[in-house]
Amino acid sequence: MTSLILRTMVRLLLPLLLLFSVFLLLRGHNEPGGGFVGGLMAATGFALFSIAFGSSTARRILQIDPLVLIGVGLLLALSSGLMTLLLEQPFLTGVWYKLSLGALGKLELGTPLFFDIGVYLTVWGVTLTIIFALEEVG
Amino acid sequence: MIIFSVLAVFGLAFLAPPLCRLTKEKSGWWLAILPLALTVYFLSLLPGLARGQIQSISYLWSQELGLTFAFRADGLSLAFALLISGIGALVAVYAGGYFGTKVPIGRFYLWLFFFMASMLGVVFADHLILLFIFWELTSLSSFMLIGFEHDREEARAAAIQALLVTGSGGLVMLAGFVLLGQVGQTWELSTLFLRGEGVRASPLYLAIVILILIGAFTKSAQFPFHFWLPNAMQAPTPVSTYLHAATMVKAGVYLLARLSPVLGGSPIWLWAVGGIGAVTMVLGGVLALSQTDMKRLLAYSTISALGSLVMAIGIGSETALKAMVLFLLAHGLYKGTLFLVTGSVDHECGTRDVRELGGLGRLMPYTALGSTLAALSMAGVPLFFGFLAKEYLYEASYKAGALWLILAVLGALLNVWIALRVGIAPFWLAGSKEAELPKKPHEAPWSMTVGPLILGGLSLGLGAYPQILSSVLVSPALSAMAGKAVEVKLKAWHGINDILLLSLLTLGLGVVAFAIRNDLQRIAEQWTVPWGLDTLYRRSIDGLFRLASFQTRLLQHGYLRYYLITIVVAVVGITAGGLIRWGGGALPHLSLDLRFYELGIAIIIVLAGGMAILSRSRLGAVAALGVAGYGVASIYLLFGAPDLAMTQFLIESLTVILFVLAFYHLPNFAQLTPRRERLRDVIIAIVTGCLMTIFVFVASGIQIHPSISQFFVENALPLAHGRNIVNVILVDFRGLDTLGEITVLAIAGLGVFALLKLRIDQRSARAGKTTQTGRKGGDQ
Amino acid sequence: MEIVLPVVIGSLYAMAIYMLLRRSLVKLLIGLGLLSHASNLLIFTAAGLTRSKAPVIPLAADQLRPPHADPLPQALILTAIVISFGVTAFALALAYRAYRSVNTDDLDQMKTTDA
Amino acid sequence: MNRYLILPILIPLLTAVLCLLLFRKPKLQRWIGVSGAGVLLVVALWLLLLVRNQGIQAVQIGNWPAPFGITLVADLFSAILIVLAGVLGLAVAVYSLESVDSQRQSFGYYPLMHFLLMGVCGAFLTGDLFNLYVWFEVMLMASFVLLALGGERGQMEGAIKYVTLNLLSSAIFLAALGLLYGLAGTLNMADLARKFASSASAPSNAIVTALSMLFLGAFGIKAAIFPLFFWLPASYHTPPVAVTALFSGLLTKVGVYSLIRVFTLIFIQDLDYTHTLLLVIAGLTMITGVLGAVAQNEMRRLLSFHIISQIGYPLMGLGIFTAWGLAAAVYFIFHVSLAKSTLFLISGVVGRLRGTFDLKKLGGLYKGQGWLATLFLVAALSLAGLPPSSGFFAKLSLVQAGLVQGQFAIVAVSLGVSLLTLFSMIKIWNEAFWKQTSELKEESEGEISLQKDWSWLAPILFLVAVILLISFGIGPVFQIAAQAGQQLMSPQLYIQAVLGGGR
Repeated sequence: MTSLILRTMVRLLLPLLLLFSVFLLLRGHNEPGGGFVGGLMAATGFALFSIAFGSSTARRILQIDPLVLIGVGLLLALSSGLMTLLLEQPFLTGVWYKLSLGALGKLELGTPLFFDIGVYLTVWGVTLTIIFALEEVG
Repeated sequence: MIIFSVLAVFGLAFLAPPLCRLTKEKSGWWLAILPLALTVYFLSLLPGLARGQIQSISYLWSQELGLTFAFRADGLSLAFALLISGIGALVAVYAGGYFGTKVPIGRFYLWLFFFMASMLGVVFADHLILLFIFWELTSLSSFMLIGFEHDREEARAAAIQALLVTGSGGLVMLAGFVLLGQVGQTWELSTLFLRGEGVRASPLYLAIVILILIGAFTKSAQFPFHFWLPNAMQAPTPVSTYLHAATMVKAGVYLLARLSPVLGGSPIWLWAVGGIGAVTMVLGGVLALSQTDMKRLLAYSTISALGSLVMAIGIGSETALKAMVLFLLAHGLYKGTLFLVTGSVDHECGTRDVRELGGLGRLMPYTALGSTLAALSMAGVPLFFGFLAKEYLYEASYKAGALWLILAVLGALLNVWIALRVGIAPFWLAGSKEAELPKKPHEAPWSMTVGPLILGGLSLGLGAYPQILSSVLVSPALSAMAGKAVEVKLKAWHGINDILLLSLLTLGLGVVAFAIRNDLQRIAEQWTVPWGLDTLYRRSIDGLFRLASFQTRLLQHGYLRYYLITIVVAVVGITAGGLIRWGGGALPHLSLDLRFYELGIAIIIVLAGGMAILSRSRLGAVAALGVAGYGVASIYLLFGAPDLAMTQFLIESLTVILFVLAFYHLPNFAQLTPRRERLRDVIIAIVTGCLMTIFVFVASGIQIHPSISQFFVENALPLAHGRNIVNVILVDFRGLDTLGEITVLAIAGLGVFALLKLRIDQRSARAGKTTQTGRKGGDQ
Repeated sequence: MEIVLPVVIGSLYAMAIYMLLRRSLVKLLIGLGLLSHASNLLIFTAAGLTRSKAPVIPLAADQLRPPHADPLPQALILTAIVISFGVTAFALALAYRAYRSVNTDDLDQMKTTDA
Repeated sequence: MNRYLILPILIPLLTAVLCLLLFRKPKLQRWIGVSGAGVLLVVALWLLLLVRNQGIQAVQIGNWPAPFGITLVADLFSAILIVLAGVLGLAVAVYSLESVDSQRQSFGYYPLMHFLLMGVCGAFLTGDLFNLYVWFEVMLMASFVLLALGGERGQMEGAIKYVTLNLLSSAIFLAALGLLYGLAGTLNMADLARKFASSASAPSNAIVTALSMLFLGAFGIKAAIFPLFFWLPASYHTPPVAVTALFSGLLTKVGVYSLIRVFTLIFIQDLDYTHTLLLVIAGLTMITGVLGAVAQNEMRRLLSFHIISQIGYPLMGLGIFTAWGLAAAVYFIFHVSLAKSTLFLISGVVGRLRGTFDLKKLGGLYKGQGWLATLFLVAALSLAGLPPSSGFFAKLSLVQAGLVQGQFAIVAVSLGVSLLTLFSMIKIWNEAFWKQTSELKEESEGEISLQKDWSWLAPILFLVAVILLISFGIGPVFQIAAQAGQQLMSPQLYIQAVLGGGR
């Protein structure tokens, strides 16, 4: 399992996959992609890494306990809905702000985006939790 | 006030345990105060009753269910209430002496007064459902009291039997009550009385009568439900006295009397009620012939007496009802006495076997006096209350027909015999083996003689001066049953006539029968059939257990695949049933537009699935499953669902990784099922598959309504600021789904983590407080 | 394809049911996997197939012109896929743990908890 | 106010998320868990009052108009069941403090419990069929983990059956949803009801009826009806008693809720077929369940089989299909969940006192544990339907409803089954409380006291108090149930609350 080639490849692949996962997450609202796919992609990166280097190394690189990642993700998704409840709107009503970025055009930021980030983190955390746990029983 | 009398006794019941701790051995006397006061109160209502004042009160309980707290105290109710509170007070005193302080007497009084309150509720309730509530509570308290000595298995079994018999009767009766309420448009008894005509004309009348009779008959131990009563003699004697002689078993009688203005007066009523009553009356006496235990003898005579009461209600003439009221009171007095006496004898001598007892008159003079008075009343000796009641019963039967009269005489004759055997012989005949009694007998304590003396005295006093009862109690009670005002005059002595001669003849024959008691007993023992109703009851309980465990082994056998087969077959069955009703209808138009690469993917999916089934290795099967998943993803891609395809590809890959990680530890496949089973499974699978195929054809071909999707397409960009409509649906239009979905994922993650990491340390769990977990499964 | 896919779905269901009825725990898991493929494909097909572009509004346009695929069932299936992923992962862990405590893969040996 | 309809879903979620974030601090989780359950109960009562005073409430999540977004709807039936979830949640949360071991508690017991409550409340509230599927999965997943948490052999064996059969149910549900969407193009329940009612023609009715059978199968498995109940007796007695009590009170009830919801609102095209079938199933469920119970000698297994048998009663109300029958069903569900959970909690105390659940080995509890005996008696007699308990009124109203409609057979069955229920309750009483036993003396822990063991006894007292409340307060309580029944029989009210009147 722990062949040199795999290790080297994974070491290169991990940052790439992470970057790609963020890209998928961010473009998801307008093109195929989104929090799920992004989260899965990020997790796949770490899964490969942990197969190559062992789960303890992967955990060390990750720094944060994947269980907490789940909690944070859920909390983020939840609070994007809660915000609107405070604004006297039904739960999960989308609220949008337009940011002007000068020459770059304008960026639309909305609560659904936060929601999607929450999804991303949860999916990531869950997948990692499962993979680490399965690996560590062996 | 009436409602408070009931509530007060309930209150007393719950206060009894602490009060008993407070008053110790004197608790019987203290606790009797309330029932005594109630007796006085009920007596004070009688003059008003004679003037036609009937107390009643009603509170709304549930509008929707039609429930009211309606209470009413007319003559019939008060006749019963006096028995309940009066005898109740004496039994409370008696029990104090009977139990001493050895047993948890607080609990005894709890259930005794709980019973008293419920019984008062039964007779005062002016609402059928309210009556039913109290009725079932009497069954419950009877259960607790019969099983009071619950360390003995016989006591427990008897308690359960009594509860099951009366409980099942009660359930049947409930159905009858509900129907009666529907036919009569009300459950209020005082209103129902006015609608008797309509009820009797209803097509449901027969059903109502049968259902209600079953309830009344089980409670009042009528044939063929009589068998529980002798077994209930496992109860302590104060309980037998109170519940199973004086009051509870008369609840059925009360109900019949109460409903006779509504339901009575038809041939069915005469033959069902009168007939069963007469049969029970004779049967009870006959069954007593072979008994030697005082309590069982009395129990059978109670069955017989209850039969007489029921027969009188069935006959239903004014004389018959008059006889019923008198007999009710007389029986309560003398039977209560005799039971108490039995308890004293048992208490002092250590046995209740009439063959062993004798010559107790000198040793227990007060007990003997009470017993003698009661026995004479029971035998129907002139000037005693029992005589008066029997006179009227004879008169009523005489008017009803020769058959009734013969049966009545036969029943009375047998009761003379029992009275002599239980009430007279142990005291006044020489005991054969006095020295061998388990205990050296002496007079019972004062608390245990006061009851028999008072009740025995009343048996004589009321028989000699019945006038004091006639206008204040008997007339109102009779009026309540007849549904109109009835005036009654009672006399102790009717002069010499046919009926008196018949009474004397009965007495004489009874004495003769007593003289040859040993021969009678031998004959009766030979008659005893090997299987009685009691045996039938036991067999059906056994049968129930056998059926239950057979069914459970059949259904809950533990084989997962048979569970799955059952479920799949059931669901496919009902669904196919629905499809067959549809019958094909307009089959959708099928488009034959097909491209070769699509067909290729379809074939790959099916082949991969087949590989997954047939593969001998785990990894091969998993790989095949993954290929099928990729195939599905390709279909998504071809038909305009890139998001789906992307997710499916990723998930499929991850799943394969997970499978590999987990399968690393799992064993390889083994062929475990024989060929025939596999064939059966193939058939089930193919049928299910066909059903689903048809369903998909139909659903994709028929569209009852167009999809709502256009809304999403139109509003995704302007309102939800997104171009990827699927993603917009996920995070915005149907964001709640997604929230739920990531929650599922989170739980799954937590679950995998906990499942793989948590290992309950068996020893520490066992030693600690947790012994909860599945022992049987967990230990091996 | 409207003819072929229902048959594919039916076959997937049949194969899934057949696998569920085996005595081996591992085969049961594979059956569950096939079952979820079948269900997802069923939703996709029953909603109506469109061999056309994805429901994504092109950057240049203001709205999506038909024909396009129905986005709603896609969203539903996506949810279902993710849920079944979680479920499958849990079922795997359960199977592993069950195998460890019962020491067999044979479901017929796991019936001590029934009546 | 309507926007707060989401609270019964959010509060458990928030509680669970907080517990997750504090995963390494199980002590803190316990108190968060209990308080979360308390808040849920308060909100549930508020919701019930709101719906009672102002009729059916609906909120469009995300502010998207129905039927396009997801609608949450609270009619009286939903609100009553949410109150039930609140009551049981609080009782079990407190009961778990001591009765669930610290190892389970530090592996996510409390967050899982709240995830379960979230799923249950979501299922009761949602007005969208696919969303119902999602809540089902939330609830199921949480129950899977709770059931298996601990990993003992018995738990594993039970969990495999539970998981497999429930996943089959989910698959059927999902297939039915896909087909339904294909036919009707919508998933909003009110919209479905309206569309099916407006397009009533014989062929489309027939195909919808056939489809409804798939829903019957899917929900029927969850509700544990005959012959789909096998997962329940195989698994319910394996986890800690607190978990079983929660499951017994809520899980099958979600199945029954869904059956009642769809078979009063959507699938009312062919009553002769669907509702007659429901009556037949109701009778068979009652009988097989109670016979299963009679055959048992283990307290928790016996009680588990009763869950099945008691599911038949609300189905009977649904099959009768009158406002009265449904009112009776609503009242029955509330009552039976309370009674059954109480009995399970009591069985936990019994198990702790005697170290076993085997009736053959138990005994002597009446003498030593008078209070426990009293509490048991109230709950057991209520389950058996002895008056004046809640069970009696539940049975009375069902019998009335059945007799008015001339459904004599099912009434007879229901009465017979309630006798057998009484019989098996008496069996527990006889064996565990009355009988004297010489065995297991040294393993028993002696007295249980309210001061020392309040977390064991207080929840039982609380539930018994609620049972007594709905028994003696039958007047106002049944009034609400009757209104709920009327609402269920008037789908147009529901449809209007969801679709009519705009946002």
